Amino acid sequence: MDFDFSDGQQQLREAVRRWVDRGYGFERRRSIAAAGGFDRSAWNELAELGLTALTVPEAHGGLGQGAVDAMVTLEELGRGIVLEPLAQAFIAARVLADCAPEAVQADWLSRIASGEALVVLAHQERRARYRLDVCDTQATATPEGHALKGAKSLVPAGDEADAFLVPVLLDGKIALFLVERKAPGVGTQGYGTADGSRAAELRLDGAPATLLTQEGLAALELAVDVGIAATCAYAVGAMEQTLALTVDYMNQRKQFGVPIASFQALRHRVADMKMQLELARSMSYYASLKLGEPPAERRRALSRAKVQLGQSMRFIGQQSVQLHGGIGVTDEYAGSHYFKALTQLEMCFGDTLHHLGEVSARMEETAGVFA
Amino acid sequence: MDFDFSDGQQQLREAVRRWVDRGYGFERRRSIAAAGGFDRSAWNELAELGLTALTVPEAHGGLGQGAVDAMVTLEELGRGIVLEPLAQAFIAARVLADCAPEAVQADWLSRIASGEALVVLAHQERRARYRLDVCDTQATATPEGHALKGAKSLVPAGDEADAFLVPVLLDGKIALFLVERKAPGVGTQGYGTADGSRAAELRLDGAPATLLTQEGLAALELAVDVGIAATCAYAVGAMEQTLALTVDYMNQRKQFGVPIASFQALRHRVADMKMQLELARSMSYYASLKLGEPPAERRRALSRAKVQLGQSMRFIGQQSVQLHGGIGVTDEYAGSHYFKALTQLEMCFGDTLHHLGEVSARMEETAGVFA
Amino acid sequence: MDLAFTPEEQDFRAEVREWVRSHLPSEIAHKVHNALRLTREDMQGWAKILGKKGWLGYGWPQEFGGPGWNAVQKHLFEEECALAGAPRIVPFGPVMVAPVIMAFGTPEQQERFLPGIASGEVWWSQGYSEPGAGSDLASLKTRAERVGDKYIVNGQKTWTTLGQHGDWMFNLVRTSSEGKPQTGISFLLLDMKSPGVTVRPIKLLDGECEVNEVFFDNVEVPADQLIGEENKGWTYAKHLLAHERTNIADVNRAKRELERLKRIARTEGVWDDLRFRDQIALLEVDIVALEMLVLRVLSAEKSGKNPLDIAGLLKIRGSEIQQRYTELMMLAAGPFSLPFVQEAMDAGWQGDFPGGVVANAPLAASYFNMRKTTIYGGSNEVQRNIVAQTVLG
Amino acid sequence: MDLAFTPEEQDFRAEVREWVRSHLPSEIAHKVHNALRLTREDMQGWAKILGKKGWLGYGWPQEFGGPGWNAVQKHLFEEECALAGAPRIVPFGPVMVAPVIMAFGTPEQQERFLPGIASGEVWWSQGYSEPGAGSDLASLKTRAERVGDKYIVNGQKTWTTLGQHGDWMFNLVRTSSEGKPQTGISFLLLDMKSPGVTVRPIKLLDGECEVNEVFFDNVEVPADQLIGEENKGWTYAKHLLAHERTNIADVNRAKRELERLKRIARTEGVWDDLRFRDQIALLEVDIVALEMLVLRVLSAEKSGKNPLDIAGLLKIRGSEIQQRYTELMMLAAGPFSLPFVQEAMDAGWQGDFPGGVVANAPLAASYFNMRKTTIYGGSNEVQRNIVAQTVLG
Repeated sequence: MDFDFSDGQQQLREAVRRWVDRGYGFERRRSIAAAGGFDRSAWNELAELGLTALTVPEAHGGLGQGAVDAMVTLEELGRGIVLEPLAQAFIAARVLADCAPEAVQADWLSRIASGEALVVLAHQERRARYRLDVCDTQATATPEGHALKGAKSLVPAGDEADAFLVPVLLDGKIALFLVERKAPGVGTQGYGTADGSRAAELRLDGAPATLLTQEGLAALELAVDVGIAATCAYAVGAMEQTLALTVDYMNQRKQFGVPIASFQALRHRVADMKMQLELARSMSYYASLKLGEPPAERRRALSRAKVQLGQSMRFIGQQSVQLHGGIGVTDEYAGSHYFKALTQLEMCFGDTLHHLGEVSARMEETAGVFA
Repeated sequence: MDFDFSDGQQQLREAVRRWVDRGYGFERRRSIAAAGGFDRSAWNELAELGLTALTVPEAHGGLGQGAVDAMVTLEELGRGIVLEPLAQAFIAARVLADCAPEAVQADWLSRIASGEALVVLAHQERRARYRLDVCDTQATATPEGHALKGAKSLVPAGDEADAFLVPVLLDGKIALFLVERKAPGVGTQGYGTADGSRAAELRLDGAPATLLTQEGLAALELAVDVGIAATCAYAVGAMEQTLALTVDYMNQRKQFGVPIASFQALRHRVADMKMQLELARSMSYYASLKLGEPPAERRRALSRAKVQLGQSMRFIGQQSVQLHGGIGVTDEYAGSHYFKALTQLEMCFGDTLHHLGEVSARMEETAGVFA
Repeated sequence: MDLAFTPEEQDFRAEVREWVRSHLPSEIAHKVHNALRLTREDMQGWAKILGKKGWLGYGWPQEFGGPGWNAVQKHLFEEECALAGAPRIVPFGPVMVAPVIMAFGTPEQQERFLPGIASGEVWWSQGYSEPGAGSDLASLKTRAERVGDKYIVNGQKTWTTLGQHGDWMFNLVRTSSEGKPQTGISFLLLDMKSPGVTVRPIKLLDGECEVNEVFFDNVEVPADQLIGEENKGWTYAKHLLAHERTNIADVNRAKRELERLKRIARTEGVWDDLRFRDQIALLEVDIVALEMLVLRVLSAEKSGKNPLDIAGLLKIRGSEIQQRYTELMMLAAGPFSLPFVQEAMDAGWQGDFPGGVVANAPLAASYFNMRKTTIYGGSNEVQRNIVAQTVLG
Repeated sequence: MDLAFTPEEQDFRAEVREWVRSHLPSEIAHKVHNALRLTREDMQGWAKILGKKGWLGYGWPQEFGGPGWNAVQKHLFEEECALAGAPRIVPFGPVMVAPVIMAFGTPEQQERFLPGIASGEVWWSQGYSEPGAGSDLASLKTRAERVGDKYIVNGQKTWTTLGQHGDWMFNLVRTSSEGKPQTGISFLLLDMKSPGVTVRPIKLLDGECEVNEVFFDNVEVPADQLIGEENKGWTYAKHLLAHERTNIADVNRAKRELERLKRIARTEGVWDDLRFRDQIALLEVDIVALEMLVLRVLSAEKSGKNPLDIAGLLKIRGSEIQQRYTELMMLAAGPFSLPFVQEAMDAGWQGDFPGGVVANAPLAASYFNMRKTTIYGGSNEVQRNIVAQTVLG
């Protein structure tokens, strides 16, 4: 039992933090958001830092690091609410390495590692909301392999991605496919989202696709769990910075002749924010550390984590705005963007109520990390 | 639309309050609780004040007053957390007057009015929890009428009561019966409850019973709704006194050289208590004013009220103890008894989660008192 | 004690309902019912329709051309407007400055300003908050110096709601720095077209510009635009606050929006999800309880009996409920609330909204926007201070 | 970073588990698992068993006869005791006063007092709070006057937990009224059988007498029972507080009680009620999060790296969770938690408990009792002050 970061992880954290502080300031973020929410050059900078390669196996040109390194990285990106979806690289690396045929791994993993290929999960369907086992997109066999028909929503950076991991019904069961964006029959419609990042609608009309695994639901669950852990880590960084901004403001802002940090009712609110931050951080660790467990235990753990993070994000985001007063609701002030990011993160990969349902359904006689 | 009390209601309130202040002080309450939780002489004093007669129709020797008068009375009894269950007289009066054959009314209502007969609702069964449509007690026809077999729990002042209103299965459907305590086949086991009042287990083993109505479920629902409104009113009085005790204490108690009432975090807690009190009072009015509506609207309204009151009681009770600190958890101090009373009241006639379920199940397109 | 409105009140309601439904342009009602963007023309158009009927100043006494309604009638009018989908009346003219002009203005001022307010022709803004004076309003610094028959105003106001549309503005300005901060404040009416006035819209987190900074650079204000006496402005402002009424709880709008939430929940498939539905049920209870609270205050106002100490609760609870229904609407749509397509918040947009339901377009923005409600008009923290004061002394 | 305990730690746990399970009397475990009343004999009996093994002072260094365990080992010991159903170790002797005697006592004091604490023979009580000094402990008024080689103690302590069983008592007493309130306080050990000591149990809202008032009327205390220097007692008391550890969160007990809650929920038929079950699920998440918080603190203590500023959170969260599980147990049984039959809270009672399930007997009383947890040991309001101070400065 050990929660210390290794020296390598500390160095990784510092490197990422340095890039965020110097290379991805608030003004750059603002201009990327204004230009659509995804910047290929920023993506390339992440790749140059080795981050797209971080969790790709060494055999495929990656650094072969684990979930804690990914977590450290995402905490720092979250601290700067970086718009480019590095979490998707971690999802793709894990899913391809765990579930895809060797040939597909050889074909894609090194390009993911180098940053050349942005491969993203495209699983959201209208009818499914947060359920993973509801899928209307269909695959049919073709002489060359398979062709897909259907639509996916809210695909991260969907019109900038190079390929999609797509769960699809094949013979009545969910399978996982890889589809290239430039393939025939693939259409995207991009747009900005509430937090300033980019997403797209994906339409598949006979698009040729590579079958990754017929155990698509299990692969999708793994992908989403990696995504949940990533969301948790990124959220911890965002919450930490949100609290730091709030504390700074409260110590500067004077009303009635004194800093508002001197009012006990507000101080207690800050204590509650700190509580929520540390509970969230604890459960973010838990989420990343449980990613290697067998599916049943992994899924229960990740849902528990998302319940805690969802509550923490909402509380910290809302209270931060409230404690700032008017300035907290302006576009000009960084804090409001953290609030929006936290709001959106709560709805990523299932919101608090959804995961509470998952926890409830999976509840057993015992509880606790070790029980 | 008018929330003013009539002069008569104001006088009623003052008369009851005077009796509570002078006749039912904390020491008397304590000794009644210690002696078992029900005092016949206190009951007689309520009768002398005309309170047992309050809602009995004039034709049967009562005062023929309505739900608002009952509410005013119970608010004042709640202020003194009076142990004797006057609410049961209001339940019995309404149920008998609305549902019982004329002969039974003539037989019982005047005795209820005079205080001679204490008639209480005995509906709680083990398997039912808060559901009203679950009943295992059975009625069978006998030459003389009916005989009952089964058991009821938590009957208010059950071993002191003169008769019980008992929902029972008759030919597979719930009917409502009246059973006299001294009838053969009736057994009671009395005990004190958490708030110091009295209850009993009731065993029916071939007990002879008078059929009040074959529409027993509707009658039971009416009884419970009258009980909910009574609980709400009583709780408002108890919460008002709880807040008053808290405010007094906070203005007296000094720590760090100043009254604890000067600490902003505690002041805001008091503001939240006031909020909960006034929301509760508003919904208590709503509950009593909706008692005359048709069943569907009445039931939805009473469940809404109980949800609000449940939340308010828990918040005010818990915060009162917390704001008092150590003294708040002592038996010696009146405040802890208010807390216990509020705790028990939340579980009377269905707790907050139960009634939230009822509200949810009855929810329609519109909302609001007038919608 | 009676929940039902009197027959006269019910007749009154029916009359108002009939008139509102037949005069409110359906395009405007459509926008309000779907939280689409309202233009200045929408807001002022409805104001002028009300003005023509004599109902824009619906809280005014008859001597000033108002309908002379009592508290219950005003509530019924507000409720019928809200349920019909009328835009909220922009309060700065008819609700906020007009009562001050009536109470403390000269007959000349009343004659000069009230008709334009009553008709909806003149758009008023409020100049209270400053960058350093929010909850602590008395610390305001905008100065007005008397020079001959004019005041020369210098300084800055902020959070001026819809100030970009304003014709006139009422301001609290500092005319003296002696004594307590409150004592040196005056109440000044100011033509926003005066030289030296600059309005800078502030973009808010929802992407809209609902508030403004207003800068004063040697703005000349004729002295006859001072209300009452110099240095007594704080008193007049308090009078104004005392006249902000039960409508601050906005329960009528909450009822309308609860119905919208239920429609959204059905469309998004969570109406039958017990877990989500419970959230709606809890909100429904909250709204009924708020309505009962409002009705109690109205009843007390109407009868003049049983004065209540609960008006301070209305703003706290009302604002929390506003935030909650926008939050639940957003959560109901979940991921499908996240696309940010500003054009889709305009009526008549014909594009394909991601996920397919254009009604979801404004949900996240509305949630973001509503964070203001617990901050402005006296933050809920300040409101709790006030409530605690009444309870604890 | 690793969630799993090391193989050595797992071996340690297994050894402790084996020993605890074979030495803990089953009647005592039964009482603990069912929240039945524990007698003085139960508590002291278990203490003596631990004492014989050398584990009552489980946090003590080896030089004083303790096992010299590190933070993780102590946690594992606490967890195994809690899950097995052992009574909580009454902390006043081994956990609270012993470290002070070790750090600041003379060798003679150490020799005189530590063995009786380590063996469980001598029951210690804590004399801190006074009627006028709760959260504001420094304002305490109990006086100790030095007369020759004795102190004469006069005054009153209160909230003395289990003081009715106490043999000895450690006290904060005022020996000087000069300077800041903190500076005139001394740390005094006192034989509770001394003439002039009166213990009056305080009945609490659950009907039990868990705390006491202790009165001192000219109690003579030999001067060699003063710890350290006169007027330096506040420093020693702070040292003591700094050594209250992660166990304050009581997460191990929470895990055991969550299992009990689930058993109760099954018996009462609400385990399959989605609405109630969600409440348990939320609590389960809370407990896992608390456990992770505790483990982080333990890890930091063990490695000495990455000092954390989160220990202050443990008491707040732990106490809230204690209150919540007792609340949910009571609500699970609902009306059947309400009969108050004190005898039914004793093991072996053979009566008919109303509603039929005797396991419900202690539920309301436990809920009432647990209200203390957010008040004592520094109220959660005081704890929030402290957390805010670390965050805001």
